[in-house]
Amino acid sequence: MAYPTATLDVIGLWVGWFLMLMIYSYPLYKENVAYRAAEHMFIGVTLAITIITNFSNVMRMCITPLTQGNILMIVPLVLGLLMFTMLIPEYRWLSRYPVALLVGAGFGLGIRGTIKPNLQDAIIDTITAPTGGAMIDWFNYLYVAVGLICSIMYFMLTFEHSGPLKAPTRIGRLFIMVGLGAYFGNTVLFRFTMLTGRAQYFLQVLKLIPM
Amino acid sequence: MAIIVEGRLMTFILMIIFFVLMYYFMSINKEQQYTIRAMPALQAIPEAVGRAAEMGRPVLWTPGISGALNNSSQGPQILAAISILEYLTEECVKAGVHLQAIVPLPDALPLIEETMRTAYLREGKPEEFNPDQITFISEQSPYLSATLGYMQRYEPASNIFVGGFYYESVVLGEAGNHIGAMQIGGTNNTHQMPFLVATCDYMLLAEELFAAGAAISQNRDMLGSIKGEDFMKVILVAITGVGFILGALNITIIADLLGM
Amino acid sequence: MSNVLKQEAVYAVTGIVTILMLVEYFFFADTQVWAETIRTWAVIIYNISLGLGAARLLISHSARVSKKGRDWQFSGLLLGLFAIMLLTGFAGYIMTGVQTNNGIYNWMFNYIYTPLGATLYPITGFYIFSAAYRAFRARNIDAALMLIAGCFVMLKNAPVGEAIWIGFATIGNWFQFTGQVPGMRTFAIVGALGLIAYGFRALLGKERGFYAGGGE
Amino acid sequence: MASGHYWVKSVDSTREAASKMSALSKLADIDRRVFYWILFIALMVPFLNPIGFPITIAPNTQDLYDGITGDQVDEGEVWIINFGYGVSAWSECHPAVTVCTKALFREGAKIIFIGPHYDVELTYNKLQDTCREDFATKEYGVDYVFLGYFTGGESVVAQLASDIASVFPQDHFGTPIGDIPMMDGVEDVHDIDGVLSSDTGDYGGHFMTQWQGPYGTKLAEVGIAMNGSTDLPRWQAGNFFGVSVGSRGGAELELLIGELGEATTAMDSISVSHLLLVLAIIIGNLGTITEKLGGKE
Repeated sequence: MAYPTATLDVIGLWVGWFLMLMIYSYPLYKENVAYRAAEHMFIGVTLAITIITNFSNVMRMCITPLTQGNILMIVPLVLGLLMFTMLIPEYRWLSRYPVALLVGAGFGLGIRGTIKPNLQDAIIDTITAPTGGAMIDWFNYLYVAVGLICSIMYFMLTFEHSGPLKAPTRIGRLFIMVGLGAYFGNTVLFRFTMLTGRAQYFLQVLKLIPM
Repeated sequence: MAIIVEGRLMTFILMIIFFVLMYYFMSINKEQQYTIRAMPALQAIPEAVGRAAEMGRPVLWTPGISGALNNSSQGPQILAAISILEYLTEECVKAGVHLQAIVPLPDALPLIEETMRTAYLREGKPEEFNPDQITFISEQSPYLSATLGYMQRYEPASNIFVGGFYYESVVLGEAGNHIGAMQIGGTNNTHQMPFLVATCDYMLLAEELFAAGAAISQNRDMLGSIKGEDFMKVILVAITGVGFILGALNITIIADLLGM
Repeated sequence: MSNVLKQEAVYAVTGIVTILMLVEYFFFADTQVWAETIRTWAVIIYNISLGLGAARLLISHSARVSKKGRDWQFSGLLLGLFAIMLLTGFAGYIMTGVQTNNGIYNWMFNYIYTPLGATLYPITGFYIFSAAYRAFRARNIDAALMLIAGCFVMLKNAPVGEAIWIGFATIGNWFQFTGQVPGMRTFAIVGALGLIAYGFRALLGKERGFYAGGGE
Repeated sequence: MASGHYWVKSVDSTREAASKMSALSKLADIDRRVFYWILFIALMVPFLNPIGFPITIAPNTQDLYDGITGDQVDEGEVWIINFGYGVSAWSECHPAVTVCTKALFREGAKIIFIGPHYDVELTYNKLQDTCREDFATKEYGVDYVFLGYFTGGESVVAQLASDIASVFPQDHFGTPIGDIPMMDGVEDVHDIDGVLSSDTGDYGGHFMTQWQGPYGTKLAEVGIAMNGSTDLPRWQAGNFFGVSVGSRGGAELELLIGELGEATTAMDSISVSHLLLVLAIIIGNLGTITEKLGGKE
């Protein structure tokens, strides 16, 4: 993308650049008036965008089908409006119904969706032995199985981590720490890449590097 | 024609076994109380509230950006966080500490408000509850910026970060450290656990988040379900152990069965 | 009666919807219209629920402005920009069906909303730096393992790691592909068990805090 | 304050009486803002003076590339590319999505673009820019279509599997889906040959649970590096046929397709920042070790 030439776009680019500095004044210095202004601007603008987007979603998914004769769409409309009874003390309890439907859908999808990938596939992958004869593959096979068993034992909540459980749970905790460290290390790349993008933008707006 | 859809039979069997186990431990030996391993993160909640009372500062509770309640992975985490919120609110009411909730979840607002209101009512101080104790902010980044701003402007003595966190976890955790807050974290989002572990004093990892409600209440039936969970773990450990040995011998019966 | 409507019936709705989702999955190979309808309802309700949050937020900031409370000027800024964005967006939406078909809305979206969003997320880059600096300390064997795994993966991810020593890539890959697997899978497994158990307890009306202490 | 359970948090410098520490143990508690300034400046330097470290290809990236090129993709196949990232993550996800789009177009595949972020249109426009030459040879509505924004998370992903038109009755520009030639006969999961989800969140996971798991749809992930630890086991388990991890994955894909771009440029900054962090960690540990050995006065 080339550096903009239209006046409004150039102004916009600089507005964005200053907003970035206003936000970064928080970590680089401390909370201050500039940050507070940017924070409130962001909240206001985003709320408006979200309202319009959600409104158009409701129109598209509910009102339009309703006007086209899909009478069932009256149900989510009424349930959705029941949410607002939260603002009326005597009828506050009615807001539980739309929430109940959402929660039910969440639990249903959660229970049915979590067993296969998180239990079955995870264990199948753990107990599928390597096909080649390389020593490292067999070591990894052993490492993952032992690590998984010990780490699961660490999460035994109604058994004391003593006696026969003492050693495996202690080892399990070490496996967990390795996992957390690797996670952490992997995430650093992502976070730095994004900050790199901002550093690049900082220079681009100043025309120190091409856009 | 099979009743259960092909490829989902073992999922169904595992689910039923799990339900039966939980129900069994909830139903038997009604007079016997189960015990659950102490969770330092929960034990630390009164300390966190007490600290706020001593310092005359608020306590901040926030459930992360999570997702909608009908989101299969985030919805249950929000509910688990609300279970903790009830206990936290009661402790705050008892100690006369201001509790502030910053929430980016519009659909969970009724639950959160009702939970806090009920806790105030239960402690006999319904008039002290103010709906402004719950701040709603839409979307993730504005929510983060508002929470950061709140932290430095009001310097809460303790931060309770429990729920479905995403990228905000490390920012909130570090900003909390910057103001010297005591912090309790908890999430089932594996990709955020390292950051809450790194920045919080106490953590509820994965299953511990869901078990917190049972641990707080010490309700026998709820603890019975945790007992059932533990036996399910024993079964899974056994399957893994046997499967591992058979796998090494090139016998794949366990893996085949699990894949049914 | 009122207790039935206020509590039991609410649990029943949750339970029925949960069971319907499970029945659809286990007993029907393809998605069912009735289940899909419920999911669509859920999405619509979620979309409408934003109105409740928005009302709360706007009432709170309006009160702050009218009472000239703490930071009221910023609340005014928030309300002002909100109003401009909302009006221009709705103008575009009503006239053309797409909110972006309005110059002012588009300009504010592209040059206020987008840069702020693009700035907030990368702020994590700063905080992850200091989090790693403080957390990666070899105070005990647990923390040392976290430090070692983290550093090897970091040096594997950055091309400079391989340039310094090729072993960083090899060992870092091992941590990423194998070393972290037991911990990762354990979280997945116990998290799944916890989620299912929580759902089970909630459906039985046992979970404290759920629907405001329904288990009490 | 005890931290007996988990485990690694240390006290923050700004609240400590650093003046009472020895010089070395002060290293353990440098004010974070010092690092922030150094980091932000250090990230800029390679853009002004590129270094050019060599890059090797990870097997998960190779699998992804192989899965969208050669025999793996037939002409006329319909793929979905999900922009599960906003403008803030362009630097992380967009280079890889650019390469994937180029590769699929060059194999003759048709692409449906969708996204769950408000700024999805900006991302789509950016892709038009970064794949300018490939889009120039394709026709909108025939070879590709932009259905636009969707919301509702996993529920909507499940709904997409059963009826695409119920989620997207029209494309982003308001054209009814029935009037788009490419969408003729493309109704549900069975009409889609593959999905590439590029995420800062977990839409890849949603597609796995709702598409790949139940229907066996070919699925690959262009994830942010943070999601690598979640995505890679899914690749190992066969749920994803390939995974690109962060900007590094993007740089590898640029190398594979032979057209170096933004990710390759950013890799130098990544190297410098990672090196800086490792140095900071070493300095912090020097301080901690000094304290342990009694260096603290």
